[in-house]
Amino acid sequence: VDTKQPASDGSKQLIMALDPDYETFDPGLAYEVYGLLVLHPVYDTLMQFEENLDAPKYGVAESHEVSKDGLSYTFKLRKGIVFAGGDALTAQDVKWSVERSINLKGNGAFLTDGITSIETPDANTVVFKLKEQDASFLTKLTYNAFGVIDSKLAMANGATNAADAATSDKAKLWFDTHSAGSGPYVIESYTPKVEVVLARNKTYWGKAPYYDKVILKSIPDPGTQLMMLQKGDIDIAFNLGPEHVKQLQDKPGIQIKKAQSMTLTFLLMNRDPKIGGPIANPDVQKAIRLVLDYQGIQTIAGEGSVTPVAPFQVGFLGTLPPRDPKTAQNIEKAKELMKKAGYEKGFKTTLEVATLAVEGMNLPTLAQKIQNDLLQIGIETEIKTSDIMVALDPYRKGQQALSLWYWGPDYPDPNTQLAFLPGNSVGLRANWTAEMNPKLAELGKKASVETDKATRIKYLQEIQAMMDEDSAFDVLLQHARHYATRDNIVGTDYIDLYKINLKDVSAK
Amino acid sequence: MGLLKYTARRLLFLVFLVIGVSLVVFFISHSVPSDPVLANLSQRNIDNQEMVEAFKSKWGLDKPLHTQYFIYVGNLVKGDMGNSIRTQRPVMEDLKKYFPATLELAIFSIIIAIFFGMLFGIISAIKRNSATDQVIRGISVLGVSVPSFWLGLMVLLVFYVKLGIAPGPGRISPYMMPPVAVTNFYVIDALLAGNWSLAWDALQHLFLPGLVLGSFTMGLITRTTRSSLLEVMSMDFIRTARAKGLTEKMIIMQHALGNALIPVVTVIGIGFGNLLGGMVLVETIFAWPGIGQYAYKAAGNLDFPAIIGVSILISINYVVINLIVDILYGILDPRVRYK
Amino acid sequence: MSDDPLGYDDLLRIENLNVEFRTTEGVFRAVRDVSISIRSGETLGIVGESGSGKSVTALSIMNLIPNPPGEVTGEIFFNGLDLLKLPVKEVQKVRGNEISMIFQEPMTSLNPIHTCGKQIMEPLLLHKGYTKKAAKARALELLKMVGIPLPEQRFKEYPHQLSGGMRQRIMIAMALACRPKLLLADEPTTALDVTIQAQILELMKDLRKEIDSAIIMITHDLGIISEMCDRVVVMYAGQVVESSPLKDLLREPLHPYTEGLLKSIPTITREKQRLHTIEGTVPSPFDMPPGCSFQPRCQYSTAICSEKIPDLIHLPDERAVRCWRQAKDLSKQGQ
Amino acid sequence: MDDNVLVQVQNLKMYFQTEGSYSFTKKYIKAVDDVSFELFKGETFGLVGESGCGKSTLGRTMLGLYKPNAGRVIFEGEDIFALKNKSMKEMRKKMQLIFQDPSASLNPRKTIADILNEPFHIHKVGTKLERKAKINDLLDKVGLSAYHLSRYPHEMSGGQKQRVGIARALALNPKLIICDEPVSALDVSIQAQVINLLEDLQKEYDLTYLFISHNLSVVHHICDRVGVMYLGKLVETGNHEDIYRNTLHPYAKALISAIPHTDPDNSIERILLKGDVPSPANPPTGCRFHTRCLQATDLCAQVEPPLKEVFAGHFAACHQV
Amino acid sequence: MKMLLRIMKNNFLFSIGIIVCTLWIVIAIIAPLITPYSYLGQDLANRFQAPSSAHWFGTDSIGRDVFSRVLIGSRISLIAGLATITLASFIGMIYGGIAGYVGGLTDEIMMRVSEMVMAFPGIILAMTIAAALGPSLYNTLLAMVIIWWPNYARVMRSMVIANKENEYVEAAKSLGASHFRIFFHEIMPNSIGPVLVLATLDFGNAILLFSGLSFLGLGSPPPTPEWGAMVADGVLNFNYWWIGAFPGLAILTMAVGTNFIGDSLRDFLDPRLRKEL
Ligand SMILES: Nc1ncnc2c1ncn2[C@@H]1O[C@H](COP(=O)(O)OP(=O)(O)OP(=O)(O)O)[C@@H](O)[C@H]1O
Ligand SMILES: Nc1ncnc2c1ncn2[C@@H]1O[C@H](COP(=O)(O)OP(=O)(O)OP(=O)(O)O)[C@@H](O)[C@H]1O
Ligand SMILES: [Mg+2]
Ligand SMILES: [Mg+2]
Repeated sequence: VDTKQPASDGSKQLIMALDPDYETFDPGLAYEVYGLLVLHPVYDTLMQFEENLDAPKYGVAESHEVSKDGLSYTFKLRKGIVFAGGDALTAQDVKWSVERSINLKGNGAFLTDGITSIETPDANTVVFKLKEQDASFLTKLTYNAFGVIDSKLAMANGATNAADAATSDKAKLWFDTHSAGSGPYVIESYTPKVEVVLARNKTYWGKAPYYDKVILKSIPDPGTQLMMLQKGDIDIAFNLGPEHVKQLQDKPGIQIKKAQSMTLTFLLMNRDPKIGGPIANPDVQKAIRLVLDYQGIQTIAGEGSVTPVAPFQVGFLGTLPPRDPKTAQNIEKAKELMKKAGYEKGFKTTLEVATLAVEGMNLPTLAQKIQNDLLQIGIETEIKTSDIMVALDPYRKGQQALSLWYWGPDYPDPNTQLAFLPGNSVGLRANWTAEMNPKLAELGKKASVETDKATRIKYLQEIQAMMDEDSAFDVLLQHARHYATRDNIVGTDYIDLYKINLKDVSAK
Repeated sequence: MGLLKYTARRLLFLVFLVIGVSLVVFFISHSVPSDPVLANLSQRNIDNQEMVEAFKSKWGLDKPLHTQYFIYVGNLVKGDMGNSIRTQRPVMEDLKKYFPATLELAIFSIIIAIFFGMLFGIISAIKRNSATDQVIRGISVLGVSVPSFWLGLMVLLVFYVKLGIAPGPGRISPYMMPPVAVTNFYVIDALLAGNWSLAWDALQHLFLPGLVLGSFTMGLITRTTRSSLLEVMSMDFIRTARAKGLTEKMIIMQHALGNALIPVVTVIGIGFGNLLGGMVLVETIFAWPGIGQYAYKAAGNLDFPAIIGVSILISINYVVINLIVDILYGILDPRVRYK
Repeated sequence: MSDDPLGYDDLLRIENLNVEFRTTEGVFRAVRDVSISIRSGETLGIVGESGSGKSVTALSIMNLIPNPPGEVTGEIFFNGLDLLKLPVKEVQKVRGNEISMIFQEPMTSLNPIHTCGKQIMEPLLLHKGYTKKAAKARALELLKMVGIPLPEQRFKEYPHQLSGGMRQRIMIAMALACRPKLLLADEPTTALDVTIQAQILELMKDLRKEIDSAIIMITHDLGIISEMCDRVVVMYAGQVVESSPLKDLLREPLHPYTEGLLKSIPTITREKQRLHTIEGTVPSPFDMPPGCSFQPRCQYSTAICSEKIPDLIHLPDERAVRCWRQAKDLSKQGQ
Repeated sequence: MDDNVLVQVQNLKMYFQTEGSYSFTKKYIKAVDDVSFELFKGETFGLVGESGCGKSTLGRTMLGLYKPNAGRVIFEGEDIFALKNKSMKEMRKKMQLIFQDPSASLNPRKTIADILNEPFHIHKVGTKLERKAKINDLLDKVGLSAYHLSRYPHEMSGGQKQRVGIARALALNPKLIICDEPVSALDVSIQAQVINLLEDLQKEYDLTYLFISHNLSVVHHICDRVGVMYLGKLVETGNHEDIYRNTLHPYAKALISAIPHTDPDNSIERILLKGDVPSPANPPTGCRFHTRCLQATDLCAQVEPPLKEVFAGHFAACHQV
Repeated sequence: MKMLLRIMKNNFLFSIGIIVCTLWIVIAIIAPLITPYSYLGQDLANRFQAPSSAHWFGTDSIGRDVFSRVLIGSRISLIAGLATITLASFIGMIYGGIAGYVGGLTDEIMMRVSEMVMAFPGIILAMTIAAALGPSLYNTLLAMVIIWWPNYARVMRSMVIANKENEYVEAAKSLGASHFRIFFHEIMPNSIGPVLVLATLDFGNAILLFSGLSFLGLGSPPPTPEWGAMVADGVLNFNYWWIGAFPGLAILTMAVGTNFIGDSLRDFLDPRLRKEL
């Protein structure tokens, strides 16, 4: 049944339901998971991904050069690009936009950290000077922090790239409901918690998108999204859990989409005995890795989810094949390890978990499964749930003994995952210091600056193998992303960075 | 006591209330183990001391507590509730956006609740102890007993999914465009814009959540109307009216109902207050972009400017509703008017 | 009506009225075999202790006993119609029109949310088909008649703005609005202060001359009866125990209860002496003695008194009494 | 001071505030306004007047239940308002109160035994046995039986309840009993029983009564001396004979003439007063009665007449006498 | 007891209430003995089973028996309702009692404060407390008590104010009774009736609020079988209607039961409406 009615004026419109986390569409400030879904089709960037996250392609840049020392990137811009507002896009706009992002000090500003200066030798050339080599610089350029803003229009509405922009910039509210980009769409309206409406940019320089309008509806509840899709009220239901998708099987008029998400769910096990108690014992941690029923865990997370051996996502450069859930569990060996650690009789501890759903899977539900599994080696856990914002505090301060967390990459490059290594930011959340595994720490440092692809892969794989043996983390899941569309919609393939590349979506 | 004086006193209380409510939230906000800095900065930025400082100074978190409070109150007097940490928009703006949605739903459901509640209550009182009475009392008790979040789920499942006779969640159908914002009440705005189909659509969308939200209040009103009417019917002046030769219908309509309404008004006031409180649950189920969801998110994020904002708004609302109830009292009951 | 057995030209005749109430404690008879009649223009007083069934009798006449819990049997003839058998519609036409009633509690018997004027106009609009304007004129006239100063202003006021005496005047005005043939006044002055009570009593006396309706005056104050009434009915525990013309009753009470009552009231005309008392209390309605209900308190009680309920014996001079002593006297005289 | 005087009331004023304590405009109800009189040992002093004229307030203030705005109450030579808590508690034993509404004056949740035990309990008098004996004695005095002890107030008739109230008042052997309309709520036939009981008890215990009533016949019957109150003021006092046979104040005259009486031959010319009693919150100037008085002059509207002794022991507050 | 039977005979709804409540109380007491499965037992092979003879109410997202969880859940709901009402009415009674008895400025201030608490949006308060202190049964109960006590304070105060004017209080005063004695012996016993009625009436409401809060994830942590949390689980697994429907029905029946009782009881205790029973 397709009850969906066409727009009153006969124009083509796409309606997508999602549970978004965006609060602002100021490209200098936005750094939410769903930010780029909206901003990518609105603000062009120098580089952008297409289809997959292998390697960035050119966006408004048409070529680039890297200096020998790797510290200077020179981009040539495509000619003849005009902003939706009518102004021509120049190198000056690029410089202004990036400087504004730097000075606004928004959540995504760390992506610009390595930049020392931006130069514009002419209207079509931009030169970025970096502090140190950065293998992921081109990838970072795909973010909205580097989105090119129509600086004239923006300044007319109170924006500034001045050093004190964090306090003197007055354009945030304007950016929420207007746009100043050169992408295929412009923001037509934004009603927080209700919808964002994107309208076709008639002067777009590239291939014109299929839809005249894209409406992104905020429907936080997956059940509701499911209902609306079944009723034909929407074209895409984007936040379905594995269970919802199952219910859609064999439903006419609907196609189910599955993809590998880059989001990980993992167990943190503190290495500090003062905090973790028995948990801090590496043997106990290994025993825990062995006793968990990964197959059951994957059942809960839904079809398509996998369990990487270490915190490196399948799909990234050099990631090892995931665990085989059928053989990964070894209760006997786990018991032995417990005995070795002196906890043959087990012990009691708390399992902390934030109340939220990751890719449609409810974390507390998973926690109950873990609780159940740990009982087999005598570890009795009491689940402590708290709101994510409350749980973040002890997590970031490294005060949780045993906790369940999720992780999404900051940018699509394995380097972002090195944070899990001992001595690095996430490693330290488990009080896993570099001294505890100096070899691993050392290897991590090497991998982060290595630019040769083969060597990088070698280092990365070595790291993963070592982490399978000794790690303060146990990666439970790399999630699958489940969503569904009306079956006449095409071009909705998942790209982790953008979720869906809206400008490519069309209907049969 | 004159009405004016009374109103003045109430308004004075409002000031007291606003100060109290903001103080309480402020107190809670600084006794909590977690920190808005951590809650709102990205993982990367937390490790960056400079970013943390910048964030703190931007939101005034680096100043002593009492200074923060005085700054807040100072701004509040000027109508500035500060910016929400989470949405980064002025709280005032957010409230202006979300509150009308909530209010529209609340008003709609209170109208339903009043209409059916009083109707049922009157029937039940007239036919007291009959089967009809028992059925109505049963319904009214069901109304006050049913968990709204569950009822919401069930009615959506039945009327929207299974039967397809009711529209789905949200304020309007997904393919419709919201009307030009004037009052931010969609039905009214759509009518103002002359867009009949949109107005009808918006009205339809009010129905299920309105019913779910109003079920409690309706039960309360039914119950109160019934007992209040019964009580009034046993009063001396009703006997006088009978002795004058009035028919039962005239007695109920002209003599009993007016008096019976007086306690009902109080209950309507309480009910309306409850509606706003119960919003969180219903809005979650019906994807209603109102103050309830906003508050829920704000509380989760420890977004204190927003929490204080919502709390003050709802408290003010409570006082205003009480004021209206009291004024209605005066209209309904001449004894209050002249006291 | 002229073929009345007692030879009265009765306006109202109550015969064998019984009222039962079903309560959680059980069923009790609040009024037992009450027969009363009243002629046009006559003022009849009903006295008796609290709970003796005075109000219930009056309410029965108006057909105002709530059912449930009340159950009324017997006959009440008014203008030849049995009010108890009349359909509700017909009764409503009589109420407030030909028979009207003034209640004991002036404070609560007026609707607090309507103006006094409106409440007085109501029966006029309802029964007499007055226009609003005419009704208002008549209402103002009535207000003047019951001695309310500034009637124009009082007309617009609400009951709570008036004193108790004023409210009772409003009640009276309301009752008189349709010039009823029978006025039931249920303790109209009990709740009022002495000086106000005097005003109301005087007012009623004056009005009696003017409107020439029959009045049933219910009270427990013999003083009021003696000022107002032509004939008196004494009730005790739901029964009529004595019925006599006023003067006869005061001079020579026939029933021991009436006698005790008269003697136990302190008066300022009598010299200060120890008060006569009727020992004991009124029996509970659930626990009525088998014979005469006054027997446990009666100084003359004999064996038969506690066995059989005496009948109401009709004596000459329109007197009647329910007492074995009188029955014996009577039979002695007969011998 | 006269040895025969038990209580002396001097210039007693008791005002009730009617608007909230934080209101700018304070308003008062002058319930008792400058009242002075004395009670002699063993006498019954009747207090009459219309509803709201301050009779109950006067009685309660005399017991120290309210703190007066001005004036003194001297009981056996002691100013009761100057007493400390402890001595006040002792003083309470000597003065008791009987109420109008026998149902309202008994705690519905207590048995009669509890109620009668309370005075002993509060003042820690006697052992259990002594108390029991005393209570039985009291019951006997007021004409109740021991089996009533286990009952609750609602299980008793009005007259019986009033007897319980009287027994409670007698428990601590008081010298003064203030009877606040003790028979108004009772049926005529019961009224006489209670009045007789009160008279008997007075003789037996040498009690002094302040007898409040608006039933002038009852007051006439029971009282030795009578005071007539109007709007918080005492307008006439004197002994029984003076008040009823030689009435001075026009208000008192009207009151007495208003009593309906059962004697059909004896019809007194009734004096009908105009209008209602004015509100005590806003009493008329000058003589408070002048608005309803048939003999009022300009003087009456302006100057308040003092209570003066017209004849020996017979006081009246009227410009006309 | 006799009275109970008499009321039951005459009042259909009241009887239903009594029966339903008794049933729930019995279930709560013997729940562990009658549950067919452990309420914690996971069976991932049998997740999302529709109601059947093996699983009367079906199974949930990790294969636990919904029926067993609903039965055990009755304990938490009953305890939460009872604890909230008891504590709130206790606090409210003392607070309102003092305000009413002392009167004057004290009363004014105390009442304004309680009014402020009432004006404060309860659910936001609860959410903030839960966010700040972490969700747990105790914190949720704490929040509920904070939300609830002013109702009782108000009723208690008005009762005390009405009762302190009673003549029997004056009688006790004139006997020289202390404030303490007057308050606790004379006024309190006569004032708590309506408070208790309110408490009975409120019991259902407390259960509702509690389940609402646990629906929002503010109750005790999993795997505690709280009805509200179970409904929330049902919302997440929308098309497996039984996961949410049965716990919801449980809340409904328990609330209906207590409300039927409360409703009839109030009518019964109201002397004006009493005769109808
Ligand atoms: N609606 C009713 N339901 C039950 N009992 C009633 C009802 N109305 C009156 N009664 C009872 O009927 C009896 C007679 O009452 P009635 O009102 O006639 O007394 P009364 O003589 O008027 O007394 P009073 O002087 O107190 O007015 C009383 O015992 C009373 O309780
Ligand atoms: N506690 C109080 N607070 C405020 N006003 C009061 C209080 N007690 C009495 N009053 C007022 O004081 C005045 C005198 O009251 P009081 O009870 O003394 O009169 P009374 O002569 O005993 O009347 P009644 O005959 O009706 O008992 C009345 O206007 C009354 O309203
Ligand atoms: Mg009566
Ligand atoms: Mg008094």
